Amino acid sequence: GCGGAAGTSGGGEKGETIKIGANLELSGGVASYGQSIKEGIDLALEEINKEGIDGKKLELVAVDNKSEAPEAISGATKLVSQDKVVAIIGAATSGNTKAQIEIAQSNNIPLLTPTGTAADITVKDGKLNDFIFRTCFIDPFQGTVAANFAINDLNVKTAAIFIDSSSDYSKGLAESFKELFTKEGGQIVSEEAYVAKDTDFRAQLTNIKAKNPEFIFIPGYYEEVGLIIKQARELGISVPMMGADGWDSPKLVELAGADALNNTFITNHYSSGDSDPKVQEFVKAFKEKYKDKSPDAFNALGYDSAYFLADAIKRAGSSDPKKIQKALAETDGLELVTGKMKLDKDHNPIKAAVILEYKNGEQTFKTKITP
Amino acid sequence: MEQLIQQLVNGVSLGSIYALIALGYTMVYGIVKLINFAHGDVFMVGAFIGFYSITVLDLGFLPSLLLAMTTCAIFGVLIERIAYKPLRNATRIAALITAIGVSLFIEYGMIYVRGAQPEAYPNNVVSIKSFEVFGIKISGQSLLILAVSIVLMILLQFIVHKTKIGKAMRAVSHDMDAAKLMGINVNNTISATFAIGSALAGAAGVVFGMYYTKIDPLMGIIPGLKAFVAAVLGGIGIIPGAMVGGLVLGVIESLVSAAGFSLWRDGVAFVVLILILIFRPSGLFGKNVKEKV
Amino acid sequence: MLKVNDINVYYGNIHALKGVSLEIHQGEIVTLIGANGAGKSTLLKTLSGLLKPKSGEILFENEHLAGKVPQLIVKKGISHVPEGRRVFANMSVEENLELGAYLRKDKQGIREDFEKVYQLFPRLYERRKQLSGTLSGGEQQMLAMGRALMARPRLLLLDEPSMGLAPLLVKTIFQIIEEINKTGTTILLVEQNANMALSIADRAYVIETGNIVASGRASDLGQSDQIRKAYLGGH
Amino acid sequence: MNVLKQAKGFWFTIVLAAIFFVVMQFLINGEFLNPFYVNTLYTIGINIILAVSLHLVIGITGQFSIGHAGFLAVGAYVSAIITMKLGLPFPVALLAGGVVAAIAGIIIGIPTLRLRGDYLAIATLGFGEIMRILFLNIEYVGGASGMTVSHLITWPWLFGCVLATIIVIVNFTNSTHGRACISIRENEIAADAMGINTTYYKVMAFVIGAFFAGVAGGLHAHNFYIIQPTNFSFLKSFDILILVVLGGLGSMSGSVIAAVLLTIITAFLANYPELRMVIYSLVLIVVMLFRPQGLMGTKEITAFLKMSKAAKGGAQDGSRHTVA
Amino acid sequence: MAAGTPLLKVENAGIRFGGLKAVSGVNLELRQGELAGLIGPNGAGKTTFFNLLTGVYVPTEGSISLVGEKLNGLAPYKITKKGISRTFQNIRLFSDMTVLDNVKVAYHSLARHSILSSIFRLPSHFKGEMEMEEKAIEFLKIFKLDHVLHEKAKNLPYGQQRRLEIARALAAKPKLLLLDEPAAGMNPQETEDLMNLIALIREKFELTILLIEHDMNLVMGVCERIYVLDHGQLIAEGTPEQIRNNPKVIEAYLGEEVS
Ligand SMILES: Nc1ncnc2c1ncn2[C@@H]1O[C@H](COP(=O)(O)OP(=O)(O)OP(=O)(O)O)[C@@H](O)[C@H]1O
Ligand SMILES: Nc1ncnc2c1ncn2[C@@H]1O[C@H](COP(=O)(O)OP(=O)(O)OP(=O)(O)O)[C@@H](O)[C@H]1O
Ligand SMILES: [Mg+2]
Ligand SMILES: [Mg+2]
Repeated sequence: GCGGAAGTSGGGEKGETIKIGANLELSGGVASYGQSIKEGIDLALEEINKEGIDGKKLELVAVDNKSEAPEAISGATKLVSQDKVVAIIGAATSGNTKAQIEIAQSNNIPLLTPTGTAADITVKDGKLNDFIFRTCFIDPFQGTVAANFAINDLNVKTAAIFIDSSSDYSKGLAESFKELFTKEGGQIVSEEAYVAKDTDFRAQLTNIKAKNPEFIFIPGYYEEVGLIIKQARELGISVPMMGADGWDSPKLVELAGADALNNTFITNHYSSGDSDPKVQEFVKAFKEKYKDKSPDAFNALGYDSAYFLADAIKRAGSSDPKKIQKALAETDGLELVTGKMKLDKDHNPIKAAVILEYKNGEQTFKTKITP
Repeated sequence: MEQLIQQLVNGVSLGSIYALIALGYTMVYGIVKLINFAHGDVFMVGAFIGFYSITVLDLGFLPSLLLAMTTCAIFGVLIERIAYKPLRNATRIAALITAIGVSLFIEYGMIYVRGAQPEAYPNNVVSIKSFEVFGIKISGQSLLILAVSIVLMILLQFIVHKTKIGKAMRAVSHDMDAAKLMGINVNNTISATFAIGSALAGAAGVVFGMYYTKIDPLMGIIPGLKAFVAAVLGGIGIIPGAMVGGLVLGVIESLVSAAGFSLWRDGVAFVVLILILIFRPSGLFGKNVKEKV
Repeated sequence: MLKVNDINVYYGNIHALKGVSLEIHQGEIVTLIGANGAGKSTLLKTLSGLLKPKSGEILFENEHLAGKVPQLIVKKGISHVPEGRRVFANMSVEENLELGAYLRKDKQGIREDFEKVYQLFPRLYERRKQLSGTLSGGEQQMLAMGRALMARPRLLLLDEPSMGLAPLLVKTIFQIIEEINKTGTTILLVEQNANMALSIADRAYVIETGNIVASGRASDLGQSDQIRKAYLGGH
Repeated sequence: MNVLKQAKGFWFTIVLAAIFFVVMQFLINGEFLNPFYVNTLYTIGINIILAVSLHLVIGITGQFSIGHAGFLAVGAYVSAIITMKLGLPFPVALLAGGVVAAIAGIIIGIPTLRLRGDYLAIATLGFGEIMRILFLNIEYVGGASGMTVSHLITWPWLFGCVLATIIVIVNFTNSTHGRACISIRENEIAADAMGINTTYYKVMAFVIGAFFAGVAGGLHAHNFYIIQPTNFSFLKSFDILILVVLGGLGSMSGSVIAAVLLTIITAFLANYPELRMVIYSLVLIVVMLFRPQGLMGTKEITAFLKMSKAAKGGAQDGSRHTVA
Repeated sequence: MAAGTPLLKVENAGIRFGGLKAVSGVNLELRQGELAGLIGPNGAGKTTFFNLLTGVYVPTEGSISLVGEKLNGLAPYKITKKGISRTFQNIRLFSDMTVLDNVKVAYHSLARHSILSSIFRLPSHFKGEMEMEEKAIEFLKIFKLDHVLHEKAKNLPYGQQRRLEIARALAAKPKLLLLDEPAAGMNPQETEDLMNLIALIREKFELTILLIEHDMNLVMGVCERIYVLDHGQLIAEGTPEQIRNNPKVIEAYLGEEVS
């Protein structure tokens, strides 16, 4: 045989390293997300490896999935069967994460997605995928928080929703927002959609404007949202707009412009302006390593995923994937940049959310909501 | 009604961006008969050069534009010399594959060098006021883009049809050996074609950056494809055709989005494209010249 | 005027010209006859720079031309009317002629030559706005010759100019060739129509599978039984 | 006689294929191949089917189609619906994927195949995109987030499909019908003048190609756990086109070889995540610069076998010898 | 065929390209077994006339019928099946196919085995293919091309390419064969061989032939009847002798004296 069917658990030849895999979108359509996550992971591992875990260093084996499910599968099988990693971090999108679930499950290798928010990643048809974990919120939570905020704090009655329909994340948030918002007596007057990588949103925005909503919910990623906000303001739409953690990036301010961003809000795991020392340390370290670049949500979640995993390996006291899986599931009260982490029975993190408002290009803290 | 007109205005401004990219595309395409898939990526490179010259070199709009155009012209010529020239006598489809390779190389070379994250053009480089006519918002920038594309179209049309180098280009496009026998330097002519086409792509990149703000290493793929579609829709190699093709494409997309079918947008655009080609197999402006038997 | 010394030309492994030598003097019409595939067109293409000889030399007015690019050779005064016309199909007759004068800068002279060409070929004048791709075979041949003349060549290389032409036109073309020659242009004529070619030429070369097998005064070759049998038909 | 020789070669190939099949089956069952290799093997198989089916359209019939991913998508979704939603067996799904893709081939082929060259290319590209957008908008198949599909692919099914594709296309090509297609590629006007119904054969080649692309779609869906519209964009069509051209236009063995090599290269490049696309693109450029005619040119691998035989003094049958 | 019905009957046929009347008002009848020539100055519309007969262009006026059957508007391949085949002024062989395959393509319309039988290699496939191959080889023998059966068409010398094109056209079993300048680019010796070949095949296959040619030796030597086109119109028809002395033809086409 060509494979070589050596040891079952990680370790590699040297014995003092533990191999973990990263299966990320490093090229293809959403390369920027995958690369951001990897930056976060790299930084975290650098810090962790200063001391190591019980003297062992974590070694990252990264594969690129080209933002495609088939490649994600090929990458996952490679990580599992060739590189013998003890766990995999990835992928950035829900779809590419789902593609790997079978492989992780059948090989008993924990799979930890930093940003795969779709609800059915960890639980499918009421059955728990016991080796699958995530660091991010699940979709419904942020949508609910946003709807509450719109009705109670902004006192709006009518809203428009503008969805990235190529994204599970966006659709999931919109769904839960809509549900709560209408339940509470609000009215959705307009629903428009776009697809990732679009650059011109004027047609849809013109439609939205014609319906005169008091509020627009835009659960999308900063790359498009920045342009949407800019173009909306250009078309004379001045109502408040709101989104979620997908907005969180210093790039958003550059794309939309600080003026246009006034009167917009996001829900997020944390605020990079948070005085919490954990957060400040992270921001400082990140800027040091990456040429003064401010971290975005993908960087933070990638960073946290690595710590999440490292913590579990440490508690497991072993590099046996099954033990790591158990430790991951038992995570409770772990302090991370994106909040205090506790996993519920469905392997979804229970974290507090904050609401931030953009004022002259700065995120300012509004409220904190604990689930 | 007012909304419909607003949507048409939106469509025209989107279309003029497509047209701007398609002009350079169709020129190279018409003359070298190469589907230069890297055109979209030269466009991307132009956008980045513009960006860096504005932010890092602190240049104004015009100098940045010129710098981007010159660099792209040189870049285009280099690409041609290295990757396409050796394939002049090979099948067109072989050159197409190389073009795809070059396109991937530029995209991922760029990502390797600077990462895949987007960059945002500064907002304050040129400020042109938007204005309102009968309740219709018209952005000054989009008007400018439309004007620029029309001027460039006329200029290109003039170059290709009336000037000596243009005639040489057309001669080369039809029969390279015969062109050589006229004393035409084929290599230089093709280089000139690539230089002009790529300079236009570079200009389009800067303008795109100004207008849409966001640029990233993969930004050329979709506009590149749209420009290809616009060029074919108008009739391959026909310069006014590319312009009209781009505008038609933009207007269709806007209207489809406006009708609430934004997700079907590209689908509808392609359906219209196929229908047009069925009734006009050589594009809107192409003469359906039957091969003389 | 032109001296070719022992040139060898290959297409890949195919040895198309095997040590060909010939000479053309100022003011002559020299014809080159030979069967299909003998290498006639190859020789012309080598002279005009479309092909590069592997060895041997080409001297045009004592300048070395072997391996030079066509552009330079055209500038030196050699024009080549290629086999199969090769007109620029999607350009008008007029534009084709303009391209013939591509390297020239003298506007006045160019205008005069336009007149001359239209005089030689009135049909082209009638069709000057038509796309040349839709011209008939004969019209295209006229255009190809007219186009070459626009460069004011001193040596004109003609590759089968009578191919596919009506008898009347063949005669006309040959008359035109003689006329062109009288105005001082030296001509190297490749022809299948060997009878006609020999009748207007001063000297002739016979080429067979890449070798020159005979040469001499055109009238003498026309008398040779061997040549008659091989190239001039049994009549 | 040529025809008889063909028949002999045919059976010889079948026997070789059977041996290969048994050996691989043994390696997989015995777990001598780790899952990564098995997965790569399956991907190779799927790519071979795609490349060979497009080869029939572009390489043999000369129709420049770059919408092959559209048929792949149709096959993938239809087969996934059959197994996942209707609960029917996998073979039925494969067949249905192929059949529906073939029908799509007829529908798109009849109007567009009148177009020539790049106009045809852009129309087929448009078709591929339309298919993708269609699936993107159908919530029944999951819209953008796609559809999760069970992993039902097995070596025998994969191998069977690859073999069937190759045999059908080789047999088609080496018959009067294949010659009709080639004559269209060579000179459509002359083919027409020789009594070939060019439209019929263009559509026929297109439909057969679509059928097998659809089958490949079925295998694809049941190998990769999830299908999403983004997997079937025009870039995927380009990937398939690259296989065909890199192998050598008109050479089926070339398509197969290119599919094998390029899949292996891609899998291998996973070790260099940051540079893989850069290296991949350089490979493309360099191969095309040094072998513009593709790896095999227009020749089949059998021509090389024959040539080596000829060198040993056997019958000469190659196509290389020029009469002076 | 009923006596008296002409094989080919062209009534008032014509076509215009934009403003240009390339062919107009042509009336022409060919009897079974006739060998006729079509001559005329360059650009007279001869090739265009062939294109009308073979369906490459659809006539904008008039009608064309073969054995009483109207051909107007039929697709070229259908016209070929009805019995007209042709060669081209600029050779159009299937250049990357072998000599044998070139001829086999022309036999295609006679094939009776279906695509399915070929795919599944049913006996009918082998039978059909064998038959085709035998016929094609036999055929190529007549044209003395059997020694280059497996040569690619593009590698043949020019003269053989011309012959192959004629062979291919004949293999489609035409009633009427159209030859467009078959002797173009041949030297006098080769032209003479071609003349003999044309005469031979007409006998052997009981063909009707219409040929375009500028070589008057050939035309006057083999044709029984000659039609003259000028500016798209028939200006004369008759025996070689009549044509040779027709002042209109001399003026438009032949020039003063002809050997
Ligand atoms: N591009 C080419 N590639 C390979 N071989 C070629 C090429 N062009 C010509 N040849 C070969 O070179 C030889 C000479 O060809 P050339 O065209 O010079 O003949 P010719 O005398 O002009 O014939 P013709 O009367 O047919 O024009 C022939 O054997 C021909 O097959
Ligand atoms: N597709 C076309 N579009 C426009 N004009 C055409 C077209 N085809 C032919 N013509 C014109 O019709 C006239 C007749 O052309 P045709 O090719 O039939 O001439 P011909 O008699 O065969 O001449 P030759 O002997 O030179 O081959 C020419 O003037 C030509 O320019
Ligand atoms: Mg020649
Ligand atoms: Mg003709």
